[in-house]
Amino acid sequence: MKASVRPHAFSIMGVAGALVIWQVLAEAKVAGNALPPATTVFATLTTILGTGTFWSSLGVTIGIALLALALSAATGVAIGLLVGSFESVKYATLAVLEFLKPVPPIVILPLAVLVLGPTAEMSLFLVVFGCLLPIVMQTVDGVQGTDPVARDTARSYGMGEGEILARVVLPSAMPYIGTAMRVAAPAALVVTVVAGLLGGGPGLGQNIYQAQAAGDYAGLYGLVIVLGVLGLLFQGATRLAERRVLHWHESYREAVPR
Amino acid sequence: GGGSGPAAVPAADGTTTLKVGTIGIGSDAGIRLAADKGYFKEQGLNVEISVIANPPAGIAAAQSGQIDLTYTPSIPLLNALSQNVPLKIVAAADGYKDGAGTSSDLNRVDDTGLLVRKDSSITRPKDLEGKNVSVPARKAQLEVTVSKLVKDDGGDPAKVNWMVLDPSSALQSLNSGRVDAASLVAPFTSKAVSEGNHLLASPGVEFFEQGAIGLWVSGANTAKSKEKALAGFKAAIYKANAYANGHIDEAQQLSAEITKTPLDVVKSGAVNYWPDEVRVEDIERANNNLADLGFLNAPVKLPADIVFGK
Amino acid sequence: MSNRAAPTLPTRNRKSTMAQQPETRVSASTPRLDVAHLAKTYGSGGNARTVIEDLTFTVDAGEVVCIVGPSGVGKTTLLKCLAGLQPATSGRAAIDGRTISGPPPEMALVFQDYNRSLMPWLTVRKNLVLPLRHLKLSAAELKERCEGALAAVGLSHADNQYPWQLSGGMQQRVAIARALAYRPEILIMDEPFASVDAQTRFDLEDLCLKIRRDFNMTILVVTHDIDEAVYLADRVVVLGSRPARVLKVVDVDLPAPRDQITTRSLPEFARQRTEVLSLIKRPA
Amino acid sequence: MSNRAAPTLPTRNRKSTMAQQPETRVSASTPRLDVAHLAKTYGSGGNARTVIEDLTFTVDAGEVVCIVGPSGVGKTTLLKCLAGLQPATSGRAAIDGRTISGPPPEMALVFQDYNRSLMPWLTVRKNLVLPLRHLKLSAAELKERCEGALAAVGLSHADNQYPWQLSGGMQQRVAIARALAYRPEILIMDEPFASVDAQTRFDLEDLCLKIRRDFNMTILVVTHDIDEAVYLADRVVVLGSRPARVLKVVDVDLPAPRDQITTRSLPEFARQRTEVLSLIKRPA
Amino acid sequence: MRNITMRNWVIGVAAPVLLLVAWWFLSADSTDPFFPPLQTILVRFQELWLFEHFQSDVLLSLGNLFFGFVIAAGAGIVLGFITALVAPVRWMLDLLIHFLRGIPPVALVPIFISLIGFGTQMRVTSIALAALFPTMIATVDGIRSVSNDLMDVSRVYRLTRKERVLKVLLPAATPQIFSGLQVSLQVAFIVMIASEMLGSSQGIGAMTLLAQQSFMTADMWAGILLLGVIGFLVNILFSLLRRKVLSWYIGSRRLARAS
Ligand SMILES: Nc1ncnc2c1ncn2[C@@H]1O[C@H](COP(=O)(O)OP(=O)(O)OP(=O)(O)O)[C@@H](O)[C@H]1O
Ligand SMILES: Nc1ncnc2c1ncn2[C@@H]1O[C@H](COP(=O)(O)OP(=O)(O)OP(=O)(O)O)[C@@H](O)[C@H]1O
Ligand SMILES: [Mg+2]
Ligand SMILES: [Mg+2]
Repeated sequence: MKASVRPHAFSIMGVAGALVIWQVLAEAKVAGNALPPATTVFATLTTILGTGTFWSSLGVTIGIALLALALSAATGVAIGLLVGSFESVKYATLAVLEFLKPVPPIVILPLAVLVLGPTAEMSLFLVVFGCLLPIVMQTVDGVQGTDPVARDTARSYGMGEGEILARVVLPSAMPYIGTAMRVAAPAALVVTVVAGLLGGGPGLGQNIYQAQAAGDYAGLYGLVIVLGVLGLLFQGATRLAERRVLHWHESYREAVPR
Repeated sequence: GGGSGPAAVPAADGTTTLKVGTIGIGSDAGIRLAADKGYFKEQGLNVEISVIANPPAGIAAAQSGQIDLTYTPSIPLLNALSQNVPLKIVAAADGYKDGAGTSSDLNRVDDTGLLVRKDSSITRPKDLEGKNVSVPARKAQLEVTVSKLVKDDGGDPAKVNWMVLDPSSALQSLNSGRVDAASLVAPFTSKAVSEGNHLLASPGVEFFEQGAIGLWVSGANTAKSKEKALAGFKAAIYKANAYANGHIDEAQQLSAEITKTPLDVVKSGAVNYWPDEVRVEDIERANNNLADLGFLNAPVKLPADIVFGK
Repeated sequence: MSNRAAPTLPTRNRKSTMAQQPETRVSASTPRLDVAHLAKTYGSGGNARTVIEDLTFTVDAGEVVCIVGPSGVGKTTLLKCLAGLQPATSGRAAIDGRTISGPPPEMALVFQDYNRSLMPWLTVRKNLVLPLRHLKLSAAELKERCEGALAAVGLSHADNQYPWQLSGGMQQRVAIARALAYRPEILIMDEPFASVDAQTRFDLEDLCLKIRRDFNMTILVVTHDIDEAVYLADRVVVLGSRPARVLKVVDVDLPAPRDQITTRSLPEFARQRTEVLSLIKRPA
Repeated sequence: MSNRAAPTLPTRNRKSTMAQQPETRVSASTPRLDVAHLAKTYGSGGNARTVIEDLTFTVDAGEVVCIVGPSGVGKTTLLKCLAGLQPATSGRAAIDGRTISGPPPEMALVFQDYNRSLMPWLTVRKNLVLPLRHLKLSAAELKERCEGALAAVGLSHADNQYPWQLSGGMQQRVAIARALAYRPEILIMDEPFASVDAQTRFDLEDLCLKIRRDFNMTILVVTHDIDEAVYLADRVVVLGSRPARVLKVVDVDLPAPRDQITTRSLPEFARQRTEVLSLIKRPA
Repeated sequence: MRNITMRNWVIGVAAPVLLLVAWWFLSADSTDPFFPPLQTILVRFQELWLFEHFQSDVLLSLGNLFFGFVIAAGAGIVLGFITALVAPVRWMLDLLIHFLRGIPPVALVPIFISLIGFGTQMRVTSIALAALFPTMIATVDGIRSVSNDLMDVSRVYRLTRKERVLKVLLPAATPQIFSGLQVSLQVAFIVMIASEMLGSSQGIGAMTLLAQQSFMTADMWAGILLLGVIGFLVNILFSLLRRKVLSWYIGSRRLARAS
């Protein structure tokens, strides 16, 4: 019992230590008024949390991120299955996918802002652009990583191509898709914020931009803390979802006596 | 670009909704007054105001029909027009009184300012050559207007190191010496002065002299499809502008709220002016200045019907 | 011990081969499985690799035949050709005289990599049901088949567990149960009892003999273990050297029913074992 | 067949046990490995799991001892205790009378999962060299040891390949070669020949006997395969039921040198086999 | 077999070429202010990046990216090792790291601007700090997932602590470290662009944003194209490095898959 308490104690010590260092540095004015003390930030944060605009921004941010995530998951998996199943489709798209894969959405942000304006649609588009390709690529990997023995098993029992795709290939690709989603979920949040911060899209990103532009440093730090917590929650939620869906996969199996 | 919205169909109660983007500056008091005083309602309008990051983003949104109207100074508008973005000027949002350019106290009429530290070696615009000067955005109003100051003073604007900084970072950087001069907009001009800096020049009024600067602009498609609503908007805005000019205290109170600045800082700065018309010759003057300074290859050929309802 | 690895026209040859066989094994007048001059080359051009060059043997209905041979000789490849998963390069493999061109419905295959052939995302029962779906059976029949097969391998209690929650031997039994639930007439198993402990191995071997008895299945088993081959088989096909070819077909004449302790201590058992062993030890 | 599983004070008891032993095996007057009342419990509190309860046996210098027992009984756990990788919960394991508390320098262990015990980023030769680095050998000696060990397992040609480029049997031989290059006095191997084909298995078994002969090593082998245990061992320790305990220590009296074909067909071999088999088959 | 490989090559090359040709011709007479002709874009690309701004903007951006990433990689691996091997440090930092990782790196840029200013230091610091976490976390995960068997082998053969860290843990964790580095590289690239868009008037990101804000869409497209190409090339360089360092891992994975 004792041994399991210790990590938590250290963890709390770590957080407390960081807060104290922050407070001391801020009180010492090492960075002028650009580094507000932790106490001020948390006070400001409480006021921010009391405003309706904050909560609607938060809602918009989460809404955009989730909607875009769902869109990219649905289309990404479909495209991935297609690309992974047919050699010719794979080769036809290979060059384009490989070129676009390392291009982050921030690169096309100016174009998106120009065409779509500083709107939720623009944010949505950027997030989908950012999440779609990793999901496609991982799905393709998953389809191609399907164990040939599992495939042969299905074939030897006379299962049809469609049935194999739905009942063998897709489940085998799920761990890959899960990995992609685990990466994509926080990324969706990040891109939503970036779209607001740099492109003026609605949500917390815009609030951060405004706080910064107005020189409201306490508010700026407060919002960044909110984002950190939100990021933690997103990570936790995707991990949980992945664990539920992929409970059978090696990395999630409960310890089994062998 | 995206399609235009459906033709304005009044809601059941007869009101039409207009989506308007602003950048959240002091002169927004005009549109706020129009909303607060019910001038929009009188015109059968329901105006939804949202904040956009910067004028170019607003222009993009307006042309694509994402919003119906946006605030923009004349310079980003001219930039956009030079690239064949189809836009219409609906109404004036802010500007200078006729004859303001010859006023004795320029900093009381101009909400933009070029600031240097008290002890700075920079005493005239020409001294900016080789120095770091902050602007909120490149090739936008402040860079253009300060460039004109430098050029008129016999200097070369190309020799200035322009730094893009948002106003609060700019002010902080000015105080800490990371930039040598900062070009700012109210209320940061007054803030800067109150923190002990020196107002070197008022670039806005020296460039524009008089007339409308900030404009309410819509996409050409919107101007066609929502003609009646925009006419109503124009009427309401001008009514509010007149009211604002007549009730400066009330307007400044609103400005302080909008920009989250203490009222006394607002009051110590320039007094906004809300024009009651847009004159093409004022726009043309800015147009020609831009071309003179080399920001445009040649003056934009303004369409005859650039100003809505003229 | 007759070497039956030579027929050219399987159906005709069949009868004469049968006539030479005096033993009273469960058998039919037509060969169940017929492999004639089978050859298999992987790849083509420069990186072609001939794994099987010319393989001929037959399996009678109701017979248990074991195939032994060194690692990498092509045993798995042979089974894949028989199961219709790989096309033969030349020669032919036939069931009841029909050339095999795709997975034959009357056959089930238990793979060498049992843990890769079970779907880890399905419970044991659902693994059994998976290949039965397209047979459009009634729910009652589905249930009966699964329960019957699981009972046969002694895993009735594990039907709701996932394969990876089971030990290797249990997983192997699930793979066998899946084949049983499919009710094949011909069961092919690829090194089914490798790397399970001795006790489980004995149980599985006896299960294999029981299946043959109860369902009159035709069973073909690939194994590394010579004792196992002799214990299980009516005949042992000994493969040698690359490309694979039949060294000899050894007839095993041990009395039924066989029993792990008594059968294995028969002098006849030791003799048969030694014969196979020396075939394998001998440099090919 | 004397059951040597009962000494309480090993060193004293040792002599009396030796006195009962008439065979002329390579032996020393002190026991090399001494396991006395060893117990091992994993975890603690509610999820404690006693794997070994009370295990006692000894291994003489230069002896080959095999341990057989059902899967999961705790054979690997026992070896880990002997290798000093796991502390015993009670009782003791000793080398030459010294209690084992950490990995003893005179011992090498060949792991059950050979493919997980080789470093995949090192070539075969570098895998062999890795444990020798801190011995500060001369370059010439390093080279000699590696080449000798690789030659002994017949892998001289593969020294620049990566383990994953080799077959399972070859990987296993690399793991054995690594142990040989380390020149241990005591070699412990955990199911070293599982899932390799019969031929390779025979070769590795013979290699094991050769090592013992050439280096006078003390060898302890865990195996599933009863034939293998009887073929290799001077004595077979039969473990039974959970928690693990010694069912019997079977003395194997087969003439040296042993040979795969002749030794395995001796009636004495069959008798010893059957004895171990019946110990294992019997419900514990 | 050979025929199929041939066909795949043809398809692989033809598809993107067709796409570019289609873009060229479909956009040739475009008057849409936002979608200028491809030709115009390419002309501007050549004018802008190949000569005029190569030194002042392209090299500057790439230099920042490189230094930021190298600092992040080095610090991430070292910190990752310390965190993984010293349990109290790990417990202490665990929550903090995951919290910091949750913050979109771009959101930190305004903070860095206010703390450090807007010069090259700010950009390199922003890039380094933001790119640190993926490598660090991957290193920790990589070390903690090194198989017990390998550690047992190291103990049985009595490897020294230094050997265990450098000869066993480090190579065993490299596959995961490289996945972390790959993410770090992506983050570094994003923050490079963001720090230019928010901070200064120099660099490719700044130029592209400026082009957008002054409606010079051909310039903006040229900037997007350049950033895309850089992202692509940097990724290729990284893949080459990875292939060299992890040849054993890639080879073994390929074999495992093939079997
Ligand atoms: N798909 C394939 N493509 C190319 N070569 C293959 C393929 N599958 C197997 N081989 C090769 O064919 C040979 C025979 O392989 P196979 O798996 O049939 O041997 P095996 O007798 O089953 O061996 P084991 O006893 O180890 O299971 C091997 O050398 C192998 O490398
Ligand atoms: N680290 C551990 N923690 C808890 N339980 C363990 C641990 N290692 C092994 N066990 C348990 O101890 C028992 C014996 O395991 P061990 O690996 O020693 O068996 P084994 O006899 O080597 O089996 P096999 O023949 O399958 O290799 C098993 O039930 C296993 O689940
Ligand atoms: Mg095989
Ligand atoms: Mg074990």
